[in-house]
Amino acid sequence: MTDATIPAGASPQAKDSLLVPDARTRKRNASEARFRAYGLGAIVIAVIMLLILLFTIITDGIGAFRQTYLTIPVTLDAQQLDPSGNRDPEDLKKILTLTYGNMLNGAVEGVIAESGIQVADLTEKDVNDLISKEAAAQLRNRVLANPELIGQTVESRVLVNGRVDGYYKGRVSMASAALDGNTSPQQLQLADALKDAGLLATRWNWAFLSNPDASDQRPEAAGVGIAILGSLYMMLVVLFLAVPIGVAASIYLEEFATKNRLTDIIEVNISNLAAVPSIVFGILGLAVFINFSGLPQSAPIVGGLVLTLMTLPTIIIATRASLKAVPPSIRDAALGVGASKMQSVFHHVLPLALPGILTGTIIGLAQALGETAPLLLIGMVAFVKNFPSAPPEGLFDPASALPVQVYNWTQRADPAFIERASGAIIVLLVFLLCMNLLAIYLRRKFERRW
Amino acid sequence: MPVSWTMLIVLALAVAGFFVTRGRAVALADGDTRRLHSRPGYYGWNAALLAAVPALFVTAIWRFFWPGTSPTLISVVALALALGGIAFALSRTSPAFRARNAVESIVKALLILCSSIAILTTAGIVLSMLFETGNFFSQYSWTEFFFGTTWSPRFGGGSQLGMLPLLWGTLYISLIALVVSVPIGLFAAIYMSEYASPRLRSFAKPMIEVLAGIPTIVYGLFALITVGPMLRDYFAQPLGLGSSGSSVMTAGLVMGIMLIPFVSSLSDDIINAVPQSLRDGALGLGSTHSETIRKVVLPAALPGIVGAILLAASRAIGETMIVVMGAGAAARIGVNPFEAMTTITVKIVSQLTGDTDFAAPETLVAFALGLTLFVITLGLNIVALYVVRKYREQYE
Amino acid sequence: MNDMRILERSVDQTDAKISAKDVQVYYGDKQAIKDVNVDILDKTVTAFIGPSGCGKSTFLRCINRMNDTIDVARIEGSIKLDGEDVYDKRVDPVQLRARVGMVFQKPNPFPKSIYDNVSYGPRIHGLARNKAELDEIVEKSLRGAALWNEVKDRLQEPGTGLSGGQQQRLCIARAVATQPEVLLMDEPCSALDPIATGQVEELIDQLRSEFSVVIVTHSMQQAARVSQKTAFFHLGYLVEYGDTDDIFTNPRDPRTESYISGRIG
Amino acid sequence: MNDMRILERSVDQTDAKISAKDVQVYYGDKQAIKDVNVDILDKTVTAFIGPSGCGKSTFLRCINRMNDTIDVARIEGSIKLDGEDVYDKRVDPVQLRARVGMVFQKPNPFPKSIYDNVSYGPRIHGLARNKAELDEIVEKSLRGAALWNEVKDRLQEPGTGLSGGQQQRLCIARAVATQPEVLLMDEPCSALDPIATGQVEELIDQLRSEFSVVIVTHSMQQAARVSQKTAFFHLGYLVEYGDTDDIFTNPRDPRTESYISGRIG
Amino acid sequence: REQIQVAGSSTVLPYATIVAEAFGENTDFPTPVVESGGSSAGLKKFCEGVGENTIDIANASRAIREGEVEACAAAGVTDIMEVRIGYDGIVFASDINGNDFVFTAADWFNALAAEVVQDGKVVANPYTKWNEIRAELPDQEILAFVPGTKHGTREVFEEKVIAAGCEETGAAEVFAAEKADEDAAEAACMALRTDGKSVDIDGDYTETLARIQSSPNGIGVFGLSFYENNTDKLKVATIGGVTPSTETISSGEYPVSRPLFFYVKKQHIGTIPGLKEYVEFFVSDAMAGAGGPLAEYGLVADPELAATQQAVADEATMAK
Ligand SMILES: Nc1ncnc2c1ncn2[C@@H]1O[C@H](COP(=O)(O)OP(=O)(O)OP(=O)(O)O)[C@@H](O)[C@H]1O
Ligand SMILES: Nc1ncnc2c1ncn2[C@@H]1O[C@H](COP(=O)(O)OP(=O)(O)OP(=O)(O)O)[C@@H](O)[C@H]1O
Ligand SMILES: [Mg+2]
Ligand SMILES: [Mg+2]
Repeated sequence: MTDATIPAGASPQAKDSLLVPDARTRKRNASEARFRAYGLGAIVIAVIMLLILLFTIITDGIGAFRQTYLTIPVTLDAQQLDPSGNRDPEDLKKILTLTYGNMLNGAVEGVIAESGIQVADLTEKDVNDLISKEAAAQLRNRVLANPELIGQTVESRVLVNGRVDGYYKGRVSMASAALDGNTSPQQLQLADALKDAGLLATRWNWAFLSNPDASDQRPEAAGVGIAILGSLYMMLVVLFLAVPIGVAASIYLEEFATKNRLTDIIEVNISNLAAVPSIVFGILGLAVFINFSGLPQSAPIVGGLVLTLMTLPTIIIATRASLKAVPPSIRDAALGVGASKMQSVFHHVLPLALPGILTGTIIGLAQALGETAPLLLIGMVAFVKNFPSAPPEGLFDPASALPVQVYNWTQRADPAFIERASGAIIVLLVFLLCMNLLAIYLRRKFERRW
Repeated sequence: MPVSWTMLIVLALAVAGFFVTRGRAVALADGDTRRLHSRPGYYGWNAALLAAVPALFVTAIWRFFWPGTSPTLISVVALALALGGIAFALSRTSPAFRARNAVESIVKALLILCSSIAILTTAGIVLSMLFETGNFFSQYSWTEFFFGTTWSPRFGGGSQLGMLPLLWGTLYISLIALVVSVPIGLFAAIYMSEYASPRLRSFAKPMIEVLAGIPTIVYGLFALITVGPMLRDYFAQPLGLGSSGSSVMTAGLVMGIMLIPFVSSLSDDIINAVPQSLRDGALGLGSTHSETIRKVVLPAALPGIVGAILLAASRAIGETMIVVMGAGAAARIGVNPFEAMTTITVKIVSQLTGDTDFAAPETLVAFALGLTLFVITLGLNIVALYVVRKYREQYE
Repeated sequence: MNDMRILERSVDQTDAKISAKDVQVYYGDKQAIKDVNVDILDKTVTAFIGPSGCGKSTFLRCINRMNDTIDVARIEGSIKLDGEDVYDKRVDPVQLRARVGMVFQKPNPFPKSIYDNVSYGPRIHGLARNKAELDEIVEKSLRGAALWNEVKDRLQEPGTGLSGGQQQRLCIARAVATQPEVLLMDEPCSALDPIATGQVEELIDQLRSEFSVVIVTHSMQQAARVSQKTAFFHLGYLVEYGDTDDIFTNPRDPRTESYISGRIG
Repeated sequence: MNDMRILERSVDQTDAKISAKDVQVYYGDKQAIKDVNVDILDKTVTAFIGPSGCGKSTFLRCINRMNDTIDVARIEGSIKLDGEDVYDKRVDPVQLRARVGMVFQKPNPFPKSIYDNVSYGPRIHGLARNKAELDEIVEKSLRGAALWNEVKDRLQEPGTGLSGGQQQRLCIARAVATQPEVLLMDEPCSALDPIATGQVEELIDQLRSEFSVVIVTHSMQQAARVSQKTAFFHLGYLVEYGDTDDIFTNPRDPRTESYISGRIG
Repeated sequence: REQIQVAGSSTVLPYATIVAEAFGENTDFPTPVVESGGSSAGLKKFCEGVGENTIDIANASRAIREGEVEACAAAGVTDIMEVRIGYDGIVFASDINGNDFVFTAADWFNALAAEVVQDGKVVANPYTKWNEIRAELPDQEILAFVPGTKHGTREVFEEKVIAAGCEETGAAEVFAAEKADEDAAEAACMALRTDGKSVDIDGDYTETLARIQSSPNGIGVFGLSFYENNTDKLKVATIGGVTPSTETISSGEYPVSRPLFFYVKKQHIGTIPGLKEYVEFFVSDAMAGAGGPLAEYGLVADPELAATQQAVADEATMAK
């Protein structure tokens, strides 16, 4: 080959100034800049998408954390509530919510009359429907818990119905109310009047976080209390099973197993399990945990087990990949000073692989946290009103879960539930964020290049 | 639930066993731990493991396979096993006892046990679907199922349940999802691990991971309300490709977004684990940073990246909500990405949760679909395994 | 403080600490070691010399079974430590490696602090009863490896942030800290300046009074300075083995001679 | 094949190919290089000597800005290549590194085939127009690094499966194949046997006719054999710089003298 | 187990939760757990066997099938009480700001069938706008969101609307003459077009609503209760001149509706506390009656509720 074969200027060695890049370098730098821009672009796209999604969730859901209440005096008429007059709890229980509801309606009418509110064409239905159906139940519980109240007039803060609440959150307008069979402009005017009288206010709503679900007619009373507990219980099960099992399986496969057909089968199996639709894990859970081994329906323990099986492949794949990435010289070094294989893995390799393990865990848990489909078949997509007890027994009590609550609420007819669903998603994301913060901390601690 | 309490008691016993045995080992060595074969902790661990592992294992197996047995009996046996384990460990404790080796073999057995869970799960899945699949094929011709090109279940019987349109939809939608998520995810990973400042990285990575945790129903609604109409109004209709609000493209795009963290986070870890000396080597030869990444770092990280992509593909195949809301429910074979299609997974879910007769082929087909999908992905995974094997580059 | 044990251990020494018989090593199809027979004596420094790629490291790694970690590596023949075959099924390679320590050719400190690097071995083997003893072992080992003065103020900094030669000395200190009976050193001084080299050679000389040391080196001078026995490898064969003085002054094999005189590589 | 170009290139050489002024390097708070001023001449071999940890590698890595990759490293002062400050904002480190090649202290072959390792540089810089030219460059470079005979039959095997010394020669071949103007070699012969060392020294001597070579070495003999200029570093200071002959026969600084005579380390 | 467990149809779910909530509030029993998951899955679980870890009640938006009863019996679930709680009206509704529609079943057949009869010949459905079918209908693209094949509603829709339309238009006779056999003719009557004018919805009514909001041309199929909760967004269409409401449906004027059921495992009465009380509470006039909360929510009360109450009180099981 002769020098003629080398095109002039093509060589980086041509004695050009360092300060002026030559053509080829310019080209390469341009491609470098492009490459970098792609990378940044990718992150920006991902983050923008995240922000869009978060924005919609938060704008839709923040309303769930506020609720409109009416504060009125209610006279607990002893005649109606305790006809026998002996305050016997058994007798008190015989008085149903219907009676309390009427009592509340009377109280509202009383307030209207008292403060002289005038609304044209106001019907009785408008007045009676102003208060949530939940209010009667709450009042009844209050009386049953404290029978002394009977005969007194108590200040009660009661929930107003979902449409009126929606009116103060911008979901309902006078125009839409005119078309709406469940409310009317008159009702909204009444609410406005009550608000002007200082009786009605929209305030921060802790009950959303602590209440159980409510039926379709009471969106204003629905909360995620049980769902939070259920999700928490399930995540505990997943955390305590999936992470150790997943990491253990990866360690065995990556560090100890001789590479033979059996380990190949296991390996293929695991990546295949990752592709199994989540509902199939539900089928498995139903067949194995409930029908075969008799665990209860709707219980977080079963949900946790199913989600564990579902997350395992994710954790294993991530963990194996990061174990693989630890340079062999580290293992050699440990073995060379007389550490056993086990020690070299647990003392040196695992800490170095920890960031990857964390990633797998976070992604796996995130997925498990947001999954509904497998829970459909094991009975956790359910309406549950009673709180489960504390673990470990609580793991066997019926409970719901956050994604289930979201799924249920998005299916409900009353549009007020959409806001609740987004509120539940916010709670779910907060859950996720807490896990992520922990991961950030741990990653900071363990990440290094060598 | 006494069983769960039994487990807690067993664990407590194990902790006690640890300290007792450890103490005994130290005592036997007259306080000079160097005379012991293994570190004193190993003697303790030996006892703890011997106490906990058999007891918990027996409890779990017993409870699992013979759910009817009286919990008291199980508890008694478990506690006896735990105490026996401690006693055995204590009796074996002597300075010459190879405690480390004993502990390591127990741990190794546990590791093996854990990896076999994957096999058990697979077996469980196959078994729990096999019976119903058999029922299905006894009511419906397998040739029509596998080769039929029409999917139209009916309540009154006479359904056509060809899976090809569903398979086509599955592949098509997954492909688009991967076309979106792999480049974005990979570039994001590269940027985070190679270019970004540690601060940006420690902030961007968890941010992107949140994408994986947003419930799919949110993505579904996003597809349905925002992306679908947008694609329809700005692409499909102007291009004359149809006027469907839901399409393969919509579902693929939105699913792609959801899958970004699967590719990016995992790849980022793997890329970050490539030793700096390799980068130095390439930079020292005058490569640009991007050349270094493309030609040295990525090839070295390839097996892990392929794993990440496979994981993303797996999720794409298994996703339901986004497809239901984004791609519609129409089973059809076509190449126009702006048409509605659906996937196997969606149909599994809908047939299982529908109102059809639970013993009729319209419901049972869900099991056959599940099993078929299982076999298909198994095949794909085997191919992937061989490809990765072939191109693997081991550093150092 | 550990003198007692060391004495105990060395009581029943035979002359041949390690004896290799008909050792063959293959990397896949390629044979890297061919028919090697050698006896390595106790309380002796043995130097392995030979051109690059001739199999020195490979043979060294056979002795403490570090080759087990390479998938494609396969070994035939027998290697005995104190009369026991190290490849016997019953042998625990971990115990073997605790007794036969190793310094690798490429420095490979753990991505941990300097202190943790050195104290790792003593910790897992329980060589120290308390922190003070551990500190002492660490200091002694680092002094032995001629690194103490340079790092005494930064024991908590990562071992990977050291210069090349410092890393190599750190690895020597790490190996010495475990107090093995046999120490295999693969080119321990290749990155060291003459003074540090001198100090390490001094360490080797000290170690010799209690252990057996095998050292791979490319420097004839070094081999001549530190070793009593020398083995010359060439293309996988052990060409010649004998007293260092003999080998350097009076090589029997023509290949040895030409290598020593700088004619083959 | 590149002779013409090499001639062209060296036409307008100035005497000082690289000149460093008041260079300070910090790793975090720790200063590793202090006030270094030095002119490195074209067509000359310059040896950097000094005790381990004195900053030789650090200074070397400053010249082609490899220290950019270490987060904690910070540099002050100026280093000029052909009169242009390499730390100027406008300078593209990529172009710089193409002109100033480097062989690292720890061999770091890419996890690719031997062929791909060597052809990597020529490929990214477009030094060959076709496969045949590339083959030729690869062969020539491997021959130069005295590795050709050992690997010619296994060019497609991974570079990571080579012995330590072979890997080091592979890295030398890889650096030479890019045809830099300045070649920085950090202890290139530390893992090589005397013969291979001799061959590499010969290569360095050849290279000198066209480029400038900087070599870090711990072997005074090697420094004396290959270099025309020698710089002695100590505790981060450049203590003495001058003709190799002068330094070794007639050191001006007492520290140099004691290092050469083997008294400080 | 303390609480009653209920599973099944998502159409019955809202009613079941309303009752369960009230039941929990007004009695000492814990609130029953009500799962959704489809009639099929619910009945399947119901038929899994008898015992603590099986459910007590299955909600269904259709009657249990013969085969299912057999499967139940085979697993030991022999005594099943069938309780009809009322009717679910099925309505057609479109965007509130859109055109008014006055449909007949024939319109729907012509709009959505895969093949229609034009001039006595069977042709692939050529209609793209409603007014092409009947001039009185608005000039609007045909786009219908119909329940997917998983939904029980689909069955009702096909039988009571499409098949009825097929008869009405006379297409049924033409198909009967042209097609090979009776089954094929029937199938042709009910086959919906696949060119995108008829969109299957596998999700729920909220999805249908969202689709109408993003494609205001569309007409969706909804349950009456869903429509009644969203009257501010949806405009309901009449069929044969009858506007759907609980009254018109219960009187039978409005043709498209279906009965809703739940099935009780009689063997669990006595072992599961409150089971019988819950069932009685459910069918009581205060709950399922015409003025009760269920009717208020959109359930069409069963005119024969009294008979049902009696059957429940007697614990009458299904005839085998
Ligand atoms: N990445 C780093 N972070 C912190 N300190 C470092 C780093 N690299 C080197 N040092 C320190 O800087 C000083 C000079 O290191 P350098 O690698 O330049 O030495 P050297 O002269 O090349 O020594 P050797 O001959 O042992 O390779 C040493 O004290 C070393 O510990
Ligand atoms: N992991 C491996 N896979 C395949 N071949 C290998 C491997 N390690 C070493 N070899 C080959 O085995 C032969 C002997 O290698 P070894 O590392 O023992 O040489 P060495 O004598 O230590 O050389 P050096 O002085 O260069 O370190 C060489 O040809 C080398 O290429
Ligand atoms: Mg070697
Ligand atoms: Mg150095």
